[in-house]
Amino acid sequence: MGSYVPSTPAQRQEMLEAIGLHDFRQLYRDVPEEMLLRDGLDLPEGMSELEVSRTMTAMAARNTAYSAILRGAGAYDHYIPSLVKYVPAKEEFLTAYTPYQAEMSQGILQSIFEYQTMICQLTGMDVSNASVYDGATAAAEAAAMCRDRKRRVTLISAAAHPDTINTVRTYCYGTGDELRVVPVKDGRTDPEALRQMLAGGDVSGVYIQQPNFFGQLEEAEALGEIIHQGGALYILGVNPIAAAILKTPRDCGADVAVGEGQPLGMPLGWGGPYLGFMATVQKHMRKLPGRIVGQTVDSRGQRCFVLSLQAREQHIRREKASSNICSNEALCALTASVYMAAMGPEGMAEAARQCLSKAHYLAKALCAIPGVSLRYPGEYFHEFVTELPRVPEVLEALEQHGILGGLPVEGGILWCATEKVSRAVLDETAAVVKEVLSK
Amino acid sequence: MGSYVPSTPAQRQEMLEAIGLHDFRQLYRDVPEEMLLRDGLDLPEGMSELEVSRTMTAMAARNTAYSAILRGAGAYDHYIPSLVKYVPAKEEFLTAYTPYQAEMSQGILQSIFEYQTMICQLTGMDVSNASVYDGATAAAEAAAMCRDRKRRVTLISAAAHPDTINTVRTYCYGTGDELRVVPVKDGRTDPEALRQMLAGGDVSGVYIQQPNFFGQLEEAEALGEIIHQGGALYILGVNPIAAAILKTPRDCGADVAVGEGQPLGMPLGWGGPYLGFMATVQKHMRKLPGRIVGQTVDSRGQRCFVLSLQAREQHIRREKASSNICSNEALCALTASVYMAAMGPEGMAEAARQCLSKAHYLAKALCAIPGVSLRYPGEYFHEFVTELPRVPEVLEALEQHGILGGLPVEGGILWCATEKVSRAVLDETAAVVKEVLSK
Amino acid sequence: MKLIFEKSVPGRRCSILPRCDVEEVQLPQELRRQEAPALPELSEVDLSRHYTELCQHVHGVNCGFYPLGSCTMKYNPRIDEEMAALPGFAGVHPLAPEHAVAGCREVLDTASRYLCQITGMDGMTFQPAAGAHGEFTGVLLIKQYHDARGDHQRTKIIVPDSAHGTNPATAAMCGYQVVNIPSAADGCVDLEALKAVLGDDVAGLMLTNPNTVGIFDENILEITRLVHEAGGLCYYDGANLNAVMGIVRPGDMGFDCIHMNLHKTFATPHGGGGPGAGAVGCKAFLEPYLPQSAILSEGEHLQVRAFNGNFLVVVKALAYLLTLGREGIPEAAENAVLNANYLMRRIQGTFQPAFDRICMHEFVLGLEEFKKETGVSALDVAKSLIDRGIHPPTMYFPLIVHEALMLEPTETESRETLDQAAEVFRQLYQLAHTDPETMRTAPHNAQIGRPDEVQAARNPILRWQA
Amino acid sequence: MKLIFEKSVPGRRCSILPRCDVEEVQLPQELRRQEAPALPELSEVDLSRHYTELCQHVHGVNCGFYPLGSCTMKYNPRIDEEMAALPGFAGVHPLAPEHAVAGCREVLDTASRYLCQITGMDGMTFQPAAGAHGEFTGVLLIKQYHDARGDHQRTKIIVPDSAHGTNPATAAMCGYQVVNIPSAADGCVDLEALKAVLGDDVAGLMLTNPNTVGIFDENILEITRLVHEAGGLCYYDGANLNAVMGIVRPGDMGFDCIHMNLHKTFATPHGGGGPGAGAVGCKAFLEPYLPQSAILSEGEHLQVRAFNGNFLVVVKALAYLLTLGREGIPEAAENAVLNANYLMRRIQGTFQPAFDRICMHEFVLGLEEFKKETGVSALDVAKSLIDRGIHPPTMYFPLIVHEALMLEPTETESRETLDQAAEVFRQLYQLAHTDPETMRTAPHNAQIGRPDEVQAARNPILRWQA
Repeated sequence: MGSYVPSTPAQRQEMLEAIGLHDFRQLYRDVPEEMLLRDGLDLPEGMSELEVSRTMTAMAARNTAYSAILRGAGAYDHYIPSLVKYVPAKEEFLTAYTPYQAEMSQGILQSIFEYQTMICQLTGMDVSNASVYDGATAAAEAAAMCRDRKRRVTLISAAAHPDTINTVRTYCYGTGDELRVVPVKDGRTDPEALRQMLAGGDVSGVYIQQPNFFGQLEEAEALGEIIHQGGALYILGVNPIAAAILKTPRDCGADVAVGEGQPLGMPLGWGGPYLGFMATVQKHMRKLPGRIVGQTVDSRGQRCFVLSLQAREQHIRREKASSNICSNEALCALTASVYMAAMGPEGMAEAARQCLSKAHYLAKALCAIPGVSLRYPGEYFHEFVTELPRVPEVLEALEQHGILGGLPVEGGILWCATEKVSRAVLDETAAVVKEVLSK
Repeated sequence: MGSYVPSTPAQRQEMLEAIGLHDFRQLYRDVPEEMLLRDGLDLPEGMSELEVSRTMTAMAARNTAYSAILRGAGAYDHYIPSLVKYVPAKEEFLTAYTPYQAEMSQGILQSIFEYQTMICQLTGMDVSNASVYDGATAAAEAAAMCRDRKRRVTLISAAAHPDTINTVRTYCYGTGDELRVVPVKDGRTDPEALRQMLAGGDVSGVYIQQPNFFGQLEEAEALGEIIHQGGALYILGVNPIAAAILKTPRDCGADVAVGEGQPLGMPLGWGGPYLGFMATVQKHMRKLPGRIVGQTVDSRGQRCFVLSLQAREQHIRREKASSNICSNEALCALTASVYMAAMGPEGMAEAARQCLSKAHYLAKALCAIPGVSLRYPGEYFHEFVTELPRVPEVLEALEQHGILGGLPVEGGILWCATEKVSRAVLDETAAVVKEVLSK
Repeated sequence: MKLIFEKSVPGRRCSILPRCDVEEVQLPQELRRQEAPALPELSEVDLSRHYTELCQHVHGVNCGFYPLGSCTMKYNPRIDEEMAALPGFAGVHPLAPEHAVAGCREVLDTASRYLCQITGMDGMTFQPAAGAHGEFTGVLLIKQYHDARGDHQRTKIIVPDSAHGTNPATAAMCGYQVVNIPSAADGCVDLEALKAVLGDDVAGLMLTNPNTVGIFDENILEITRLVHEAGGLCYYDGANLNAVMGIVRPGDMGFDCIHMNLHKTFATPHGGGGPGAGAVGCKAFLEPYLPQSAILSEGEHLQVRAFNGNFLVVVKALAYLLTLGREGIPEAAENAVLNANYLMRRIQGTFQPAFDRICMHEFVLGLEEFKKETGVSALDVAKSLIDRGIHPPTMYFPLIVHEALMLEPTETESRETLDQAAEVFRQLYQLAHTDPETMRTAPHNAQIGRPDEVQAARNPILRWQA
Repeated sequence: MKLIFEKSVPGRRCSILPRCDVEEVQLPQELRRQEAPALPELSEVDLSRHYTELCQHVHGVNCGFYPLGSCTMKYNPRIDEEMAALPGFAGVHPLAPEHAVAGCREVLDTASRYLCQITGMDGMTFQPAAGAHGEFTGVLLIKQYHDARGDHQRTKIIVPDSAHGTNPATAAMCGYQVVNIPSAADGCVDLEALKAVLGDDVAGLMLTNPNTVGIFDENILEITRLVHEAGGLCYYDGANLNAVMGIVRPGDMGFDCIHMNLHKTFATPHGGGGPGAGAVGCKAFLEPYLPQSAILSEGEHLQVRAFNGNFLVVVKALAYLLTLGREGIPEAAENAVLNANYLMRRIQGTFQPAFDRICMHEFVLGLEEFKKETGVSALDVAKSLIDRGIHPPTMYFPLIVHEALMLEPTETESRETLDQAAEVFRQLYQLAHTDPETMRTAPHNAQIGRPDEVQAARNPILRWQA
């Protein structure tokens, strides 16, 4: 029964007559009669707003609500400042299309220009695009960007997120290019193996994730040197919170910096919408896929902003385009901007330091329990893998306390602690684990 | 640690120096030294936004969340359309002050003018003010409006809401006027008693509530005749949802129509903010207290809106004003406008009919249970009182089902059903009551 | 802009409610209204666009500078809104049983503790819905107190002539005769004038300190002492509390009760004219008289509105109080005062402050000389500010200053905003000397020009009609 | 407008996080960045005002008419936003265990059922994040299908020359050679041209129907039959689904797979350029190839992004689907088509439709003659609409019409809005004949005049620098 058609039935009839018709079916006279859906859709009747609200609220209630989340693995439960939720919900931002008409869209264009700048400042790179779909597709787009006629092979670390690896693999499948996976040693990308895999001279780009899927911090600068020595380009996938305190992709020698922007103010949302960010150095500017906003002047000489470098895009290049992306995640980019501006340089760094500190606090508390130990020896940011027995029982017991424990990984658990988790919850977690393991 | 002061400590120091001072304490040199709070406030340190969120979310979680509410008695759980929540949350509306500067406030002024019109259309009256605090104060302000030099006594039906009676009593206490309570017979205002109480010729105004506190529908038109025969003015307090289908206050002969506007889109909110609406006939226009918005033209001849008839108000009349009200509930009035416009005439009437129908369905289902019966014989809208034993056990059992049962009143229960409650919940309620009473 | 009624189309609607799932019941014919109310008929898209259009013609403090004197237009934090919208607060029925509202009680108890500490009072009620409503409640406390003692000859309330209009109106609503006493030139209480009217017919004094011209009355202890000696009580109008919170407490100044505007001092938004919340505090001996809801409590009590007041506004204020805490509260006051002094000093040299001294949280410009010189009035300056995106100051108040403009920047304005505003004032000062006509006809860039208020009052059109 | 960086003040900040409640750990020196990122430093009031200022310079469909052809700018309902913001959806971790996400599963399953019914498909994935991403996914299905059969010689994808630029770009991303075939004059497929390119090297055809000039291709069954006969598959570009949903189904037209733009057809907002969601449906035989998340599933699968896609966008689309239901869905389509025809007819007589016949949900004006007559281009008309509060139509597309303006009013515009828009077009038509210069320099009332796009591309400034 719900409808968003404003014209009343009487008006619709008048409008039909104004175009010389008598009923709606005449509008579809080009459609072969036999194809028309004679019995209508086999779907329930429409609902009023109250029923929709009741139905979907009941669906939401069927999900488990956790009071604390110690799981990361590509999606992170950070505190979202109130303003960060409010600004992108303004219906002007929310309900506009891509800003094709600059004169009617300066607000969006400026917000994207500001986003691009902030991504550059976070990564140390020169140029950012207006976003891509998520971190995994950012990696895939970056791999495509790096490819040239001679070098067609892409390398990816086995310590990258499984979904990133599989997405890059799928994009490579599309273009018929090869993806090879660089093995891991002690939880980090094996530099020797990498060096060997580059030796053939056929590698265009190498994707390394920092921190990696196991939470370990890669020796990103050293890996970069190896990659460049092998004549390939270096794609570094970074966690944007960690980026506030970690050596920048630029300083690590990255040619392209990409990442999953979800930690910058987006809710977990069962996986989306998220935000893929991409930034590169000046010389690869025109290879960067997707929308880019540029500054210019208007007819009155005022500074203003437009969609720029469109000659790269699919609507101009058609089959010669290296990416088909048009819609991206503009509202998520706005969200990320508001988040970064609300946190500021100090707040971003503080969030990162608290993630780091709480993860180490949790690791220490867990490893004090007999039977629990760290799987990998290296430095880590806010995730780490513990070896421990009885993983299902541990997670079940935590769930009873309203806590979503870490992700089970091959007989261990990949834990994550963010600034949002209080010390009390970390202590509670350790106590629960201890109790289960002492049974 | 929270602070909304934007200027940095360095800037503050420069600003102090710019006014010729060195520290903040010098700003307070007029304050006698011995009065200054030497040890500061005995309060906790300030909190960050995350802590405030955590602390207050925990407080909110300490309240019981019911999945259905069958309690009314002055506050009603109606469905609030999504748009009705969104519009008043826009920060332009939310964070403006009273629209003193018409040139910068046309949006608010027009919204109030529209609200005034809708209240007139709902009540059938000629003039509405921009709102007062709530239904109880609306009754008290109306009583003050009706008073003149000779007639100083106000009558109020004993079937009015206890808080309304007590608020009107308090306002009468203020001015030193008398309030007398008209007794109830069979759950409705006793017309004979009313007639007798008017006989002295000292009554200025009579307040009747429709539907009354017990949910019963008063013979509002007949009572109006008695009141006017007694030379008094007739104040009719109406439920604004019921008003969509009930004979209008104007048609019942009311001189002033007032009511609690909460059902028009405001959340229960543990009692506020709510909305008092007040409307009257043309001849009492200049007695109406509070803000009123009027239409006029600007210097360019365009239609525009201003705060009008300000000569009535306290800032002009000072001690000669009959009310001191200035801030009212403008944002709640906007909420009510959006609600009425979203529902429209048909939606308002439909909501009222569903309240009526569901209350009757519930009453029938309850009265089919041995030991349960209606206390009063008259017609009712969406509330009714049942006699039944074991009231505390019944309410406790309903609470176990997530249902807030009706309000206990002298050995019975005052129930309320709105359009928001599904038939399934009504059936469940009857089943629970039956089970408790059959034990 | 079209009115919503002018956009209405018969039969147009939103789909909010489902069909009724129980048997339909009709009202008896004699109780039914003849026709449905003539509310507007619109679709959701019409509504969305209508209210977007309206809100584009509103200036809120979260959108720009709003130095409206005596209104304390400080920034309204977003987290406060988020907390008040929590279903755990917004969905609670006011008559839910006590065990189901432990969280709501905690909100009131905590807010009460903070506000008692800030004001130096012992008890607090949140029932009043606005500042004036709080005044009413406060003066009723005084009345109850005297009545309870059988002290019935006290029929007068003393109010300085610099007071807000609500003070005398409130006293009148409480059945008191208002005794206006003249202020000294600086708006402070004239002690001799006070002494002259004190006696056993005085129920109390209503006072705000700092006063309405933004000056702290140095004699405050003497004033309250004199009133108490005469058997009266002292009521503190909290309108200007933002200047002194965490610095000096009304309770320590000798006041017996106080109202606060949570929507000013404690950052809850004013919604274009409410809802506010007028918390009222008092010393222990007045606590028994604090208002209560009849349906929620036993015994006889005063009551100024239904239930417990504008609870969700208190939630917002509490979020603000928790955020500021022990250091943040005086920090806000100090910076409110600093900002007022800084802006006053920056403007000085063009427009003249009415009082050339350190002010509190607000200051008054007196434009009498300026007007004589240029023919441009305080009103004209105010309207010219609108064209420049600044909400005008309070005009023509207090009455004791001629051609007054009263500015209260609050602590949430940055130095940059104050500098820009000062620059605007400077430009207007010059413009008044070069092109006064432009100012006399301002605003020019606003949605409307000056409205004809006389016509509005003489020929009132208070509702739309088809 | 100032950039946010130009409002930054060193040391200014919001108070978001508490002090750390555990022992602080430092990164080893060699891993640390040298200095904090140079993000802007602002207070909350600065931020609030900055973004308010920005949003005042954006036109969303919920704010006004937005007839941007092929973008289906229909009203975005509020309830959809409310549902997506429910903590029960927004707070769910993508890797929460299966028993904890029953509600999320129900959302996807229900949305899938609705969309399969609407499209005539058997299976559905929500992993693609946008329309072009859906195209990519759909063509990958075709590729997987042929590869699984060992049918490796199919290296070509046929795309009509009237297609959106994403179609050929997508085919290229999937490693296909693009075969462009010319359209007939009405944008429909030229059957002879199609036959000429069909063969055993053809992997498939990408088509939208109704086509990009808003005409339903009567030969659609013949077209898909021919492709299938040649061993190819047919891909339906769902960009124009709004015209026919509930009326005729792509599955019944003979298509094997389809992408939909939930942010167009199913009313989820586009956010100034995303997030969208590009649901992809397919017939049963293609279901095994639908993408899956590696971390969430066993076995080898295609995967086009992490996890399950833009889930919260699907929540919004489902709220919309539940609202419309079996009658509402075709009602929306019919009224979209009615509105396009009505507006076209109202404009006719001034600007000329490129095709004088009943259109589907959108229509194209061809301004070639008009431009010769007046010197005013399609661009000039578009820019003049901005001054009148209407978002311009799509310009210069499809390429087969010269000086094209493509209008798609959608079903959520009222007759009144269409009448007003037609009147604006009439006025502009006249203005072009009386005062073309005004139009050639439009917009005049917008925040900015025409931007210099050449300079932007030639001398790119893509970020702010201090």
